[in-house]
Amino acid sequence: MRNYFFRRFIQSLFTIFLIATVTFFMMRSIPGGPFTRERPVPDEIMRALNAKYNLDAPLIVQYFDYMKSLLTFNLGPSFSRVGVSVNKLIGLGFPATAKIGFLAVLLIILVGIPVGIVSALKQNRPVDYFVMFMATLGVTIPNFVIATLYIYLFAGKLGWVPSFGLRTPWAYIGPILALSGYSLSFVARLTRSSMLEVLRQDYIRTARANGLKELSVIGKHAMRNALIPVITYLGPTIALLMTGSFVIERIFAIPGIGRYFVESVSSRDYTVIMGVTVLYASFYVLMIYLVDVLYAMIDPRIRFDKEIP
Amino acid sequence: DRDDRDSDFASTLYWNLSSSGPKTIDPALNGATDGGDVISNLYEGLVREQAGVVKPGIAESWEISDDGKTVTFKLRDSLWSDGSRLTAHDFEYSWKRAMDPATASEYSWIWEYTNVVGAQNVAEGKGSLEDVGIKALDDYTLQVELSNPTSYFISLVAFYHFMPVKQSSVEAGPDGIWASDPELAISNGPFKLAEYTIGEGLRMEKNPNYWKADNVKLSAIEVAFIDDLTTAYTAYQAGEFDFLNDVPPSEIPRLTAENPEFYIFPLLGTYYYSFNLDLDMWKDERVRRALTLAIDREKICEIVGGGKIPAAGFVPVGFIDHQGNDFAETAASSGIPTDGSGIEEAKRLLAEAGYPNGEGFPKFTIIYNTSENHQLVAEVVQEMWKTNLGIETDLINQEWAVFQDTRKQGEYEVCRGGWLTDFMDPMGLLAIFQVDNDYNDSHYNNSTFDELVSYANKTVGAEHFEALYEAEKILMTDLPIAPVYYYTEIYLSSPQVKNWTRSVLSALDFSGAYLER
Amino acid sequence: MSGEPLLEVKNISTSFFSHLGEIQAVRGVSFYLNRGDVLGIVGESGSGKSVTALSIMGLIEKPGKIKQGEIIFNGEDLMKKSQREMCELRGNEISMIFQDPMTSLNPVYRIENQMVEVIRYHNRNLSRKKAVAQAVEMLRLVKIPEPEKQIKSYPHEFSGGMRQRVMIATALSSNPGLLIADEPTTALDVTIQAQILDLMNDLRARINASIILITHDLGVIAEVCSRIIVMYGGTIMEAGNERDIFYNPQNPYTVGLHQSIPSNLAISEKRLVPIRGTPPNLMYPPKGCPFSPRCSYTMRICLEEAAPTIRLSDTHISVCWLLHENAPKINGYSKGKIVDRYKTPSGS
Amino acid sequence: MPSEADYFGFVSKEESQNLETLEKSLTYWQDAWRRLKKHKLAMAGLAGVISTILFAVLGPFFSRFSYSDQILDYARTPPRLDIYEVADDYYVFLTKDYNLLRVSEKGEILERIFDTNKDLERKAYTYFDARRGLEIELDFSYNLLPGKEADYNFTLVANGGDPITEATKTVFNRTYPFGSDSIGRSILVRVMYGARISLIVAFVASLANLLIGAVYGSIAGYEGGRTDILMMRFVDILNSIPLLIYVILIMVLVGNRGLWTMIIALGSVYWVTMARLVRGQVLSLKGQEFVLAARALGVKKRSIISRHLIPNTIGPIIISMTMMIPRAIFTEAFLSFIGLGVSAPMASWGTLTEDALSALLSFPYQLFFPSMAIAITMLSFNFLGDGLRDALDPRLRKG
Amino acid sequence: MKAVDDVSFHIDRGETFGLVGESGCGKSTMGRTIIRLYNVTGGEIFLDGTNLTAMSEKNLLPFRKRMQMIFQDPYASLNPRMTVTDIVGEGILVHNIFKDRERQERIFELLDYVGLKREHANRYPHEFSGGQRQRIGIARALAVEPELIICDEPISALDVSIQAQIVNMLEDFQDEMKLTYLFIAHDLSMVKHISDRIGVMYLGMFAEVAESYELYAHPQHPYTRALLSAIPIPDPDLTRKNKRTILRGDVPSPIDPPDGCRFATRCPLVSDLCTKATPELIDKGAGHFVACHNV
Ligand SMILES: Nc1ncnc2c1ncn2[C@@H]1O[C@H](COP(=O)(O)OP(=O)(O)OP(=O)(O)O)[C@@H](O)[C@H]1O
Ligand SMILES: Nc1ncnc2c1ncn2[C@@H]1O[C@H](COP(=O)(O)OP(=O)(O)OP(=O)(O)O)[C@@H](O)[C@H]1O
Ligand SMILES: [Mg+2]
Ligand SMILES: [Mg+2]
Repeated sequence: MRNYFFRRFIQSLFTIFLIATVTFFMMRSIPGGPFTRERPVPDEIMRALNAKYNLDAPLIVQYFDYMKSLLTFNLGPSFSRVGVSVNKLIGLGFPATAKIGFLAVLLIILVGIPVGIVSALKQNRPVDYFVMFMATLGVTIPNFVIATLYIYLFAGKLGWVPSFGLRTPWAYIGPILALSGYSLSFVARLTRSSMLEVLRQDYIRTARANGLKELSVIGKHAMRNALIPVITYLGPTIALLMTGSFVIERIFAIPGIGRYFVESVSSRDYTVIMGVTVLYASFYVLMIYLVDVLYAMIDPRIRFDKEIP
Repeated sequence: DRDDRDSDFASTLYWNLSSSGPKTIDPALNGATDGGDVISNLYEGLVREQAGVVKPGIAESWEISDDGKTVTFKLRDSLWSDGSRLTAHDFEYSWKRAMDPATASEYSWIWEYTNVVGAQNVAEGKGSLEDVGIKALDDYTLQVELSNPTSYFISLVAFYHFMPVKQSSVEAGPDGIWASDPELAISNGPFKLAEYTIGEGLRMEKNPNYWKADNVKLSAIEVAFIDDLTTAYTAYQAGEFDFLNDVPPSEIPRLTAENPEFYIFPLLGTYYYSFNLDLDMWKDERVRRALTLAIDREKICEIVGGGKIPAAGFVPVGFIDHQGNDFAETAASSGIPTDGSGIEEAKRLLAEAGYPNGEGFPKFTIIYNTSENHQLVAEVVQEMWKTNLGIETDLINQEWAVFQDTRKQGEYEVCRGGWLTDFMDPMGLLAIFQVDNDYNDSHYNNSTFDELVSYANKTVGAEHFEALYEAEKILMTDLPIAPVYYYTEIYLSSPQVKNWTRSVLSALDFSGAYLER
Repeated sequence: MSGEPLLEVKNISTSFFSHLGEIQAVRGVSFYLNRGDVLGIVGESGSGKSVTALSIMGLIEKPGKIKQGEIIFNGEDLMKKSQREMCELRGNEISMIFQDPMTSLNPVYRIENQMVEVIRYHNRNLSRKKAVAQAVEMLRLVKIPEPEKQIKSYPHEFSGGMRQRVMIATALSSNPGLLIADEPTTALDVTIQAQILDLMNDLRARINASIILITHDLGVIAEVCSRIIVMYGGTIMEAGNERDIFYNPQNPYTVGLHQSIPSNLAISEKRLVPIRGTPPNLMYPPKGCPFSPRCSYTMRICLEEAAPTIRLSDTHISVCWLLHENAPKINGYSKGKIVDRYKTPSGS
Repeated sequence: MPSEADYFGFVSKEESQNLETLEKSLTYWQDAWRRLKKHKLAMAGLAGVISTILFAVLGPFFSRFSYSDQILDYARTPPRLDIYEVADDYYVFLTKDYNLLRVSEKGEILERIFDTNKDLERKAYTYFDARRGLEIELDFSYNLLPGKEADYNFTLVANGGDPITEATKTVFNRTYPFGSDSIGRSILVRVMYGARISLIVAFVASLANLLIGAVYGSIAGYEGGRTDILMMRFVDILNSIPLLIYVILIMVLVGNRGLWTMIIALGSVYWVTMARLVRGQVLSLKGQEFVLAARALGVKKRSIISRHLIPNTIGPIIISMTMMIPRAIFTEAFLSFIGLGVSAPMASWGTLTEDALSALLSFPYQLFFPSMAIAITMLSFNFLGDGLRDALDPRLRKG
Repeated sequence: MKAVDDVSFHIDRGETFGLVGESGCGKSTMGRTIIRLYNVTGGEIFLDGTNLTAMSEKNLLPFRKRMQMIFQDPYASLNPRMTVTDIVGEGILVHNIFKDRERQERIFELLDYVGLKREHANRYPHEFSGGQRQRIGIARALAVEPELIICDEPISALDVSIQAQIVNMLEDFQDEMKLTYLFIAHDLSMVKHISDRIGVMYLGMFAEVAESYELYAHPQHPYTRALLSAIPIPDPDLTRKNKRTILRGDVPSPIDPPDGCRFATRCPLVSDLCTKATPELIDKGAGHFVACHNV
């Protein structure tokens, strides 16, 4: 097993590399470039720009150059933000994004899972119906509506929170809620469903027969067995949340990196596209890896190898 | 709680730029209005244009030789924000830097229209900087040689592209970063850069070394980069901003009616649909005219809101001809009706062309780049063509860069187009329909038109304008495009903000603004 | 025999409400158990033994429900107790060994973890180290090889018998006053089984604990039980002490059970004699005696009416029409007195 | 009545055994359906889904407008109209943009009364109905008074009469029950047509989720080893390349063929969450004894996956299927934003919602109705999904 | 680790080979290895002369029909989401033995055989008692009409009456179809009844192999003797008087078995030699093999 995870780790690094490669070539094969303007840039300037940003070399050379600099964690200069390096862009934006993302993750874990458990324990009772109803609304109402309404109501009408930015602790509430809404609901539902499954198992009966308190039966014996789908979902979601959301950061005017995800593609800011993709991919691959490690830790019966025991 | 943010609340202007932040605020490199708005408050060119009036800036005065080919600027004694002296050499350096392909300024094409000797060659990588007709004769005299007399040259140098930058700053930081680095960004305008946070905002503070510093009342300007219009608007209503560059589109009609602080300014640009003239279906000019006449431009402007002006021709209102008349208004007589009054004629023309009630006319596609507004206009136009002419169309939207590509490749039947000019002459618009112009996406090809425009480029005064009037008339006869409306620009400004102004080319100017709090 | 009753089960009925209908798994079962006694419950598979045990534990889960009855333990009615109070009892004063050793251990925790948890749960001031030592000791007692090492294993790494022994060790670790063992030794070889039975006996001797031993191995019953209940179709067919049931069975069903066992140690080429037919469908239990469709002596009344409880001696009752005074006399079956159907037979 | 002796007479074996009742045997699906029928919420959900489909399919036949019909003069009318009787039996309604519409007492919009003069200084507009010679003067300066002293927003004066400040009544908008959008199209009709697109999207996304996601995930999990690694790394790559680039590429490669390209784009990326969830479950299931037992029987891999593993992951499968539906609906909107999918003026719930967002402050009803449509559908799907899950899980049987 | 060490034996067609032994000694593992559910780490398996040891899953398919297993754990080996019909019918489906109607009939028939009712056909495993579950497992194994059945404690969870039914049934089948059984159990009286030959295992190795009659009549290995003496007799007087050989001492770990005889730690006859040399399985005549230094 340990060997397996070591190999998986190496593969993870390789996966990041693959993702970067695929993104690189896909990105370069879509129309438009960083200097596409309404009024076409004169040839000479284009040549100068291309030379300046190393876009004049053959694609494959550019690719190797990029990969080389990637190895030294140098993500290159942004094309659309003159004079700013992608490293700097990420360095500046990441703290805000990560703060919001981390708090959203906390909220999802601390609320989504317990709520799902309670719902499972009270299956088909009012509490359960209420929770599931809210969870459905949570996924139905898109985050951009939640965010806009929130600002309109709490910042505009009531003036309880600032309407943009992260200037006071209160300002975090809106972005966190909007960011976590969907996943929170998802996690609550997943938890409920797998809890229901686990609660019917014989070993839960054993735990009860041994006189364990409900809290310990649920919290220890049932929880762990119910966790597999939850962490499966949470892993990539954490990566997603920690790297920000375009919509949320835009609406709440948070100076994070999430907004670069869409912006950079629209403006064909190649290095930024690569930068945020690699960042996300690293997070994502790390989380996926952790999820697999957690699988093995949670459930000793899980085998990743081909042979079925 | 704004007071906590800034002790100098009473004299600090809170302004949202309504963008996610300018790509650059290096005058030479900038190509966008958001950057331009900031630059025009940080820097000052030889002249400053306010609401169409050209006023002396760093140049105390200027002289134009009799042949109109030499312009000599007399500079005043002024300082950079760091206290060092600003000289004509700075301008020479800045301008040459701007046109130098090595600088890779997106705007370098503008040098073609300046008619500065040798500048176009340099910009196209053909000539050397030495041969350019820009020379600092001494610290306070800048001489510019033009190849042709150019009537709009003086007003043009008010444009941010022609603002001075300090060589030591530019060379201190790598690749344009200097401009947004408060340490390095040395400017000469009413304000100087105090803080800059990517993606968040910037702060400008009064520049005590500005030559007209006495006039500057604001002690600082806090600029936010919020691109979500609803958020910014909500914040404005909550009193967090004094000034917005844009508002949510659906609020515009109401604001127009109700709010005296809501401002609409015409922009020097036109929104139109372009016919792909390479296609047989558009060979018959009656068809093009029918389609153009079938559009009720006034209705569209009412729907779109924001005081858009129904377009009777291609050149928008706002250009004054040699006689002091508005070019567009004068040309309108040869233009097209802006309301639904041309529909009957349109039907007739279409029938004459062999498609009574649109029968037999192939279904075609209208392509536009993704935007709420473009979609709205396209939907309305589609419906008008359908109900007025019986012509069926499909709408397709494309992501911006893809759209550029499609249009450039000519893989369309009808596509949306728009053109804004950056200098105060109808030339800037009409020239795009010259056959070899990069932006001639209709592939319009009329040699008489081309000649007229070229002729206008070499002349001033009556000759110049007459040629342009003639060109406009030809364009409105041939109709390679169907104009829809003239662009406008909107601002929402708190009543507390007084005395702000803007240039006709759309640069905001807070140099004289003050707050009544 | 020894002492006052520890457990009295009065007329409990437990059903499962499946979508197809009500499965009446236990229908009016009453019995009692004295301190220090070992009560054996035998009966065909599906006769409701496990459900009876689970009912006592209060572990019947949805869609099951105890419909009626009283369960008096130590003078208190368990049915009236809250979940919390039941928790205090379970695993402490009453322990249970489940029938399915494979699924009854939590697959994601080590054996050690699961045992120590229970041990410390009921003895809170025990240090973890001591608890582990105790767990290891318990495993050693149930003959798990190298318990110090094996305790670190996960359940799926154990064989069926080993898991069963873990269950036993856990249940015994709290020295319960009442131990319910549901087929505890099915997966064990006889030498180990003997040792386990010894262990239980030891528990009884040490703290005067009572044991309910559910099994179908009549040999085991014969060896350790002082009282025996024979169940069939969710009801009690016969109850008595070991002599009554083994030497004087007074119910055709009990007799049938005896006949099904391969004869002892003799070399037999002859076929076994099973009870013909299949147990009743508890969704639609027969109106009369549940065994009537399979009985060799079915009378009309057996099909129509539930059999009465007939007392044969102080210790011995049987639920059968055949013992009714009006029934024809059959060899080997005696007649007795009808007692109230749902009264627990007193005495012994 | 038999005699006592009869009672105690022995009966034949046949007689004693024939008493047992036999029950009809049901297949798994019959059984599940039977259980589903008993699940009230699930049936409510099913009814909701069916009525949404009917709404989408049949609704348009009953409306006089098509999704693209515009009446520019009737733009931006809300579903509820405050109408003012300015002359005898002459009712008007004033839009938020200060367009004056003549409406019937019942709430049908009859015509627009055009303005003849707009005095922006005084905040007073004049409208003139030439046919009736009725001049109506609107003074909306009250609306703008600081601190708003008047308890009304504007006054209407017809032919110099008394100023009218209060609405005569509030009626439902008969012409546009859900209101009209910014170019005078019926939101109701657009929501109906939008349902077609969005339901197809929901359906396709669910199908892709199930057919690709669940199968892919279970194969990866069951096969394990190298297969698992390769398959999951593919998922990782698919998950990590920016969606925008991916769809632009699709659009450039295949062009926009309407719904189909969108379905391809959506279907090809929409199953990754499902695949991961199912894989996780399968990993922990595949070592269980019943799988072993199936292998011992010689059950083929495909059947082990479809008969043994997938049914045991039905919980996460159904949840992720239902939860992904709104995602899909909004992703469709995103795709059409980029230019993939159905093009304007056809709209989906997603695009209707997104387009209405910027108008939220002044015209919330434009957002409300499509959002409600999504919410109702989602609730229906979720109830149905929950019911299905319960029905498919024998251990969760309710009494 | 090795659960089963170096075990060689053969079962003749139509024979029942009983396997008894210590719990945890590797009986289940061996059974599963034989039908290739576990991969073999050493040694070879032959069925009817065909070597199955390294056969691929695909080629194994026809053999899957020929050999079946009844699992020790009645519950875990039943898919909780399948009804009894599906579970029992699966094998029939896989090997295409009966079609539709006939299949259903066949399933009912099998349920009848194992003492379940038709109306159980639509129920799910969790609704059954332990013994009933076991019967489902048996029905499943019988469904494909195999030639060899590995019975891993098939009847230990059953009550005596159904045990008898099942054993009779297994015997009937054997007679009818020349079935071969590997019968794993620890209930010696039942094993003795059904088996032709019996192997006694201790810690993954055979202690004694003999004809069943011979083994009972003349048990030679001390472990066998202990086993026999420990059988509880369903007769209270007898059993309580009976002297059992209670084994003392700890059970050594199969992970790290002691040198020499593995039974040495618990053997009443232990000698010096026992702790040093591993005893060979020696033919004591008439197919009676014993691995003990002291006999
Ligand atoms: N959860 C359940 N749902 C429905 N029926 C059940 C459930 N649990 C048990 N039953 C039914 O209740 C009856 C009694 O089961 P129980 O487990 O008590 O039998 P048992 O006597 O312990 O048999 P065994 O010796 O086989 O364990 C059986 O017919 C069984 O089908
Ligand atoms: N997955 C596993 N991982 C590690 N050890 C295992 C695993 N499965 C079984 N074992 C070990 O293999 C040995 C033999 O197990 P097996 O199940 O074959 O025993 P058995 O003879 O069938 O016992 P029982 O009679 O109790 O069923 C046991 O000691 C057990 O601990
Ligand atoms: Mg039981
Ligand atoms: Mg075993």
